[in-house]
Amino acid sequence: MVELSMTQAQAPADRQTGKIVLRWVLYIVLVLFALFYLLPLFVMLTTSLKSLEEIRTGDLIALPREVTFAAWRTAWSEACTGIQCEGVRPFFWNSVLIALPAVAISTLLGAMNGYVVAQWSFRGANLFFSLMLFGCFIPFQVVLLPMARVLGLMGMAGTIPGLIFVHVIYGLGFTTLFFRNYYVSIPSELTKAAKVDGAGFFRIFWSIFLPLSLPIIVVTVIWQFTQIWNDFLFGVSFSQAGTQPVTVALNNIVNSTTGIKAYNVDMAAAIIAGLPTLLVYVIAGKYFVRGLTAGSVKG
Amino acid sequence: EPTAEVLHYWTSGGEAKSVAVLQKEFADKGGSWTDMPVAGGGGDAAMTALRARVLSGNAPTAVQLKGPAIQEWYEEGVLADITDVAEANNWEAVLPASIAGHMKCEGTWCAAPVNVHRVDWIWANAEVLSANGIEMPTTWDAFNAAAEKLQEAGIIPLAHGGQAWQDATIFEAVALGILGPEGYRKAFVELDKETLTSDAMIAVFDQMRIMRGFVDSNFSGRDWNLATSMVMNGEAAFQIMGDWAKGEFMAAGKVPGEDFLCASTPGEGFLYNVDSFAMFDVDGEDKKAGQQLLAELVVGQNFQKVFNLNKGSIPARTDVTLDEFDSCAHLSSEDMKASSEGGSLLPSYAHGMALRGAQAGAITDVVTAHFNSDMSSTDAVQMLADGIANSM
Amino acid sequence: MVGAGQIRDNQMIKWLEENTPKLVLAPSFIAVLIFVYGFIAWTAWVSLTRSRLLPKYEIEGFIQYERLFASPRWETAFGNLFVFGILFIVIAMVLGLALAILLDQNIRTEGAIRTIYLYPMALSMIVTGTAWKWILNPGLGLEAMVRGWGFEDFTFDWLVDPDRAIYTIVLAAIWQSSGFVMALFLAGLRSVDGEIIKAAQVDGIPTWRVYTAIIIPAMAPIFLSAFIVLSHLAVKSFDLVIALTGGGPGYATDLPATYMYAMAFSRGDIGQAASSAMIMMLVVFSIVVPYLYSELRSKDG
Amino acid sequence: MAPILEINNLYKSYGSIEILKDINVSIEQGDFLVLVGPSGCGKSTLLNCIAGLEPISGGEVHIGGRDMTNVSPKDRDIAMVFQSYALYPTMTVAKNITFGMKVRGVDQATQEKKLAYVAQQLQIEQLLNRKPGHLSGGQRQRVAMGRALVRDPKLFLFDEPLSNLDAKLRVEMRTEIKSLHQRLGASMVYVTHDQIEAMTLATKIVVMKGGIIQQIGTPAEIYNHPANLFVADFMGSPAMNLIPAKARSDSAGTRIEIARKSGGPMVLTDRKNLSLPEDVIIGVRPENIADANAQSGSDSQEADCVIDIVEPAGADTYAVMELGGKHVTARLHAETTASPGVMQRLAFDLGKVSYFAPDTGLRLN
Amino acid sequence: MAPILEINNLYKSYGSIEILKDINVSIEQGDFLVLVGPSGCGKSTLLNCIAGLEPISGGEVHIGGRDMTNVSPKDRDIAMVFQSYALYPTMTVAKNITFGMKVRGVDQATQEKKLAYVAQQLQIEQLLNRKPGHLSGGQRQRVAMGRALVRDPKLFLFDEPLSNLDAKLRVEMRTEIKSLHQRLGASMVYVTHDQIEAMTLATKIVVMKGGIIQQIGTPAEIYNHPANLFVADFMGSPAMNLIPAKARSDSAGTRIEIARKSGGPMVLTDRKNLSLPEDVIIGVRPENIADANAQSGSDSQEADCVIDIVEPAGADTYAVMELGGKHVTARLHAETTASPGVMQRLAFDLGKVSYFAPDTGLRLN
Ligand SMILES: Nc1ncnc2c1ncn2[C@@H]1O[C@H](COP(=O)(O)OP(=O)(O)OP(=O)(O)O)[C@@H](O)[C@H]1O
Ligand SMILES: Nc1ncnc2c1ncn2[C@@H]1O[C@H](COP(=O)(O)OP(=O)(O)OP(=O)(O)O)[C@@H](O)[C@H]1O
Ligand SMILES: [Mg+2]
Ligand SMILES: [Mg+2]
Repeated sequence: MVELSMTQAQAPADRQTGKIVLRWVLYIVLVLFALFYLLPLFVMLTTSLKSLEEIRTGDLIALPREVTFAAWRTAWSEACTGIQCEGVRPFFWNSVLIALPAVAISTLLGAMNGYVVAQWSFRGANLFFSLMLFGCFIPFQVVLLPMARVLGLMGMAGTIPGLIFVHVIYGLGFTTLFFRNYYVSIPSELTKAAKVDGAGFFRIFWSIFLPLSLPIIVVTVIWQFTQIWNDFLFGVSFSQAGTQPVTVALNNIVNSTTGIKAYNVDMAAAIIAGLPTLLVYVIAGKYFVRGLTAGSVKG
Repeated sequence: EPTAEVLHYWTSGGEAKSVAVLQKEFADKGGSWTDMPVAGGGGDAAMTALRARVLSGNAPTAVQLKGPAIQEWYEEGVLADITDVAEANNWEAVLPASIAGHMKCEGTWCAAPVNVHRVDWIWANAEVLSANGIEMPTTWDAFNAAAEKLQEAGIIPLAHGGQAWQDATIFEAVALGILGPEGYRKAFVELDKETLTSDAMIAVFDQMRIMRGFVDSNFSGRDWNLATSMVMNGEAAFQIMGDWAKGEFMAAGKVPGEDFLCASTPGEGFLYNVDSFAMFDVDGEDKKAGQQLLAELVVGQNFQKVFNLNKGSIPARTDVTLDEFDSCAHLSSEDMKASSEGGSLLPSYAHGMALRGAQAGAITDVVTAHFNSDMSSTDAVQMLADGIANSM
Repeated sequence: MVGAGQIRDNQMIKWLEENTPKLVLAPSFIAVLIFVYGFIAWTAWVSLTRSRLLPKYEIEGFIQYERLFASPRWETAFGNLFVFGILFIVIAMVLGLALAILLDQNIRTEGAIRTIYLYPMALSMIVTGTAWKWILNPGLGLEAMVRGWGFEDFTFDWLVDPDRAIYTIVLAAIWQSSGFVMALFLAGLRSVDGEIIKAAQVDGIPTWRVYTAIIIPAMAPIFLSAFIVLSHLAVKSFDLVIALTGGGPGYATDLPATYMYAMAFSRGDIGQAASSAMIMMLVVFSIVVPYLYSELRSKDG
Repeated sequence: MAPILEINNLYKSYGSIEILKDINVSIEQGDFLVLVGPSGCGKSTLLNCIAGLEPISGGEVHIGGRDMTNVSPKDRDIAMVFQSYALYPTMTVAKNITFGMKVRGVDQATQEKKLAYVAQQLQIEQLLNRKPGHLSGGQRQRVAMGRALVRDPKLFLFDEPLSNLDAKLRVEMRTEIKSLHQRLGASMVYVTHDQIEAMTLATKIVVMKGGIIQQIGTPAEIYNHPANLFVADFMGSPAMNLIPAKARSDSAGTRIEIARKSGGPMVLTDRKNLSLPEDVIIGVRPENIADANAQSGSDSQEADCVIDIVEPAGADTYAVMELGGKHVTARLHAETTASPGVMQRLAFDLGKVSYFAPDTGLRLN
Repeated sequence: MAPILEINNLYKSYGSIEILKDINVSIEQGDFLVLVGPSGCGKSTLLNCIAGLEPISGGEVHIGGRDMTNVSPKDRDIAMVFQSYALYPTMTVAKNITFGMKVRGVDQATQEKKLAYVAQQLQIEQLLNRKPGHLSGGQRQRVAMGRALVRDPKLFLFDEPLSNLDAKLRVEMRTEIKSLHQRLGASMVYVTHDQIEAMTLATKIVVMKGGIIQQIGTPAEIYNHPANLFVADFMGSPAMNLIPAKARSDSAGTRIEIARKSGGPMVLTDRKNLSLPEDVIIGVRPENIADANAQSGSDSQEADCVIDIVEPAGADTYAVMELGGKHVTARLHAETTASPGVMQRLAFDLGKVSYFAPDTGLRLN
């Protein structure tokens, strides 16, 4: 573990103060960046706590004169997303049904792919990997129409499995990328030892590699969950009434061109829609652990 | 049992309530309505979804479609024929001819109109105008003069949001005023090359350049409703925007005629933006029945009234009583009748009524590029011609 | 005596075992072939047609590419891709790495700070763009605020300046994704063997050199991940532009992705969209492939 | 019965570097083969090839009579201790050890019994719930051993399994391995740098150098009859003294003349019937040069030498002198009277010397 | 002059487990301190604490007279060879070795000279452009050594630096380290399991057990006068025989009676003036039990024993018998006549025995 400073104590005073100063500078830098990142959230939060009246007349990025949670209530359960005026709440479940399986499947597949490419490489594995990577760049706008066709042919048009399928396909490149690039630095001796122990391909993956992958699983889950949860284009194109994800609802609240704009509700809805993702960040963040490979090999 | 899955992009509170009326009527007649709302980008997102749905063989039963897009979809062979309903309900008689024209595809009826938005409105803060002794302008020169006066008084003459479609909204109002209804039709409906490159068109861009001077420096990217707020707050005097802006004024408790003024933009003519429903070819008797019922209800008297009261627009039917409507709506309705007779009832290009997407887009590109740079008017006209040619 | 069937079974099992890695890759491989490369081929085909609202399949030649390169808007969008892409990738990479390193110094509140750095990803740009728009708007946001503190000459009007607006997109893009890059690097840092770092410390290597000479090189594969993710975001930035500037002022902040979307869906000009997509992919190809080549080759050696 | 392990003409290259060249080894059921050779000579690589962990460039590997050349490691029925341990970092010690059994479907009770037994042998009972990262080097090595010892494979492969253990524990472990070998009749291939280990454990020693096998034989053969200078020099610690000499045969035997730093050459007479070329290198182990009064061999010949260095080492004292232009070490008694710079009478045991050709390095007697 | 390294009352815990307890060590400039102890006793932990790589739970570490307790490793001016090597995986061997110098701003020419020298010493010249991943275990270990040897620090810390080298190379490296120590007067702390290494290199040996120092002394002190049973048992290989006995003092000296498997007890008489309790444990090293005819010590006493096992080991033959209920090993001459089950006359060197109290384990003489 690298530390800029060791534990504090009395000895050479100037050195110690130097370290304490350094530590302070470090914290100040971190906090300044935190402020930078928080600024828009601050604007959104304050706006969501204002009444529409105040927004129309007041300074947009000022603190609310009077705090009201009405917008939050509206966003959650009253805002209109069409003729239905039940807020974003009903759409949450769709998003969950799409995101959870899609994240799980794409992460697992990506982990296996990465594992093969990094640890069971064969002729052509790198080519496969390159093809996969390049696939990350295909613009979703162009896949929309042929994909719609394919989904139609497969009878999955407008269904949640259809959406899961799409998200898995276009998430694979990234999940494979993350895992492969993590697994290449894991000593190959581990695979060797497990082979000698009689473990097969899947056993080694499951018992040895998955437990070693916590940080990268976190990163992958964060990425995939965010991408899928926040996806709008696929969500709007491959859903139908009843399967629309929360982003479509959010969009419907926020994005009507000719309706009255209720910024406070918009902001509240956006924050609400982002909460599950935030939750994932907080929970997953715990597994950013260090030293998983410690003690495995010497060299 | 008639069923309908309706793809539309009316999702804001007022709009949603309006559509809910339709749903209720539909349900009262025994229909079951599945709502498929997709807002965003003035219907772009809905159109994206529509395309995917159509390609996947899972088209919605009814779709909010407007303008030439109806004909485009028809050409793809995916629209249903609702001539039966139209004839049974005598749409021909109750709809203005030019609006009816949008609803027909090669002679058959293929869509049902919901409302008429007027686009060429100019909104003003009554107090600011009277304080500065200014009347609602009726010519662009008058507008320019008023604006200069306001500018001297430290008031922003024109509240504007610098988004391409808002630029286009001003542009078409200016173009209608300067080119006149006939010139507008030639230029933006028929894409007549001569008109597009005429001196009058240069004058239109000149006026745009002048308008640019009346806009505050922070207009870029601003939402239209924030511009409306500026008018409401007295920060700015005028805004050129469709009649949905009225909703913002009303929502803030402002009274038309007292707190704010509405007038058509200088010049003759009426630019409309008509929302309509097109029916897609679907399998299943229930769905077909749903389409018929829906079409009938959409153009029905009651829905047309209730919906437009909510939405700020006016009914597409000319025979709906307007007692409950406000003064601006009355003005709009009268102007519509007049211009319908005078042949100056024209489709808004900025809102996708006049041209197909590619061409309308090409024009908007030039308009917004010109408005946001120091491009000369002649260059702009040249680019306009090139852009349209390139878009074909 | 073993039956012929059993031998066949055994051979089957052996074959299965030997080819498990390939079999595992097979579904992904097929999916990628169809849903990426098949669709790219489809796009290439469509880009040679006059498809409008819906795809058509009669080849018309390179007309769409001619149209594309005649379009001043595409020119802007294409140019912006490079300005935006390079700035965004470089800054986000450096910032992400720096934050990861800072956060790796045994920070007591690491969890909270990490979540703060990450959260921008969680919020949909549809709305966040509005907040940014206000913050960056000279009349409403930072400029007004700083002027309010008495610094009357402070100007920060990039958002409304056609020449500078693209940088505000860069700013917002960095705001949105640098946290993720940080997370990626953090995961990388955490996987570096602690013993090696100890060895370096004993070797008398100053902390910054430990990072630059030992840890960062050991994370080379993670850089590839970060690079691909950032390039992907750069190339596909769509929401961001739409939400923040809508491509404006004028179309000064248009990117190929927004151009393509506009063509495909607003304007019903699918052929045009396809041709722009092909050009975009060509660009990506010419940048990513050499990097990939060097990266993968060094791993084999 | 077919040999348990048979390696025929095995070649192995990494890229263009040839690491193993034409390896031929065969061991019977119950054999204990020890691989020795200088660091980097290819011992670990050979084990890897036997285990099937590295693809080989040529040749064949048969295990238990079956051609295993293309069989995957997990089907070769081997257990291996890696030089670098290769512990599973996320598993506890107990799991590390039982993993192989679990994979093979050994029942829980047996697993626990074997684990308990092995943990006790390895003195790691109190560490069973730790992760490898929290162990000392020697403890890790013992876990690595444990992982192999709980198995019951056709063939054990050990790659320097005791290098990080203290002497006491190493002796115990050596005994344990030996008893495992004898009790189960297990077959083993064992890499070690410890000569005592090699000598006490092996039934057969393979000496390698630069990827080539130098000699295969029993410990005694290797120690007493090294096939060439390399083996002679390599085996035994301190190393065999290799002294250039002139040989002259006559009826009484062979006179061996060795140059001294000062004075005339030292002359020893080997009474065996040898036909040596004139230039030879005579190899004599330090323990075969002793204090004249202590040497009890029958073929002893005494001579006087000036001692340069005296190095006491517990039970013995090493004396270094210069003969034939080389430093020559003698192992004297701990109470020897030898002291630096002083002439000492030493006894050379000619029954135990080897003669080598200086040019080819090959053994001559 | 202040000691180069002084450790006062050092404690170290991992969580609730106390690993090091009240360590006090001090070494002078030029001392060569060897740490020995069973695997897991805390040797590496102690080195880590000296290097500042692990926070300590209590006590102080002074290096070169300065309190370094809270100074970061990079400022302690030490060089260390890790038991697990810890090579920089992305750097070539050459870079691994020169990196520390480069960072210190040593000029290019010096770097190259030192690299060349060290590479030659370590016999890794042809590996300089390889990455660590492509090296054998012993080669890696040599690179790890190289990284330390090019430095010129106040203090060297070596953690089993030669464990994976072959005997020949190990002897060479040992010599190299010794000459480094003598040439530069460098101060070293050295962990090894190799007793010969400990004996030949150390100026001072620290024997540890379970995190507690058992004895500090010169090699001879440790070997000949172990402070307690543990040290006696631990140092020397094969280990010292520790035989329960009865002591009876009278005018002639002390009669030591040792039980035999059959027949009456064996009686030895120590003529030194000792005051021993009745129950003692007598410690005698194998080399101090010899063939009666070969033993030349002055305090020798002869006795007959039945040999159980005979184990030839090159230069010597070990004979194991049962005395006092323990297996007792004697180191006999390679040509001994001893054979299993046969009575043999052996000579015990009583001048070299140690006596311990069975209860406390402490030395009595
Ligand atoms: N990170 C850790 N957490 C808990 N216990 C540890 C940790 N590291 C080492 N230990 C324990 O501390 C004790 C001392 O370990 P250390 O590595 O110092 O032993 P050592 O004397 O070097 O042994 P060896 O000769 O086997 O290398 C061991 O019992 C070990 O299990
Ligand atoms: N992956 C590799 N690529 C290239 N060369 C390698 C690779 N692995 C090992 N070598 C080389 O092959 C030779 C044999 O290595 P091997 O590990 O078999 O040696 P060893 O006999 O086990 O040595 P040691 O006793 O040091 O462990 C060494 O010279 C080494 O440098
Ligand atoms: Mg090896
Ligand atoms: Mg250790």
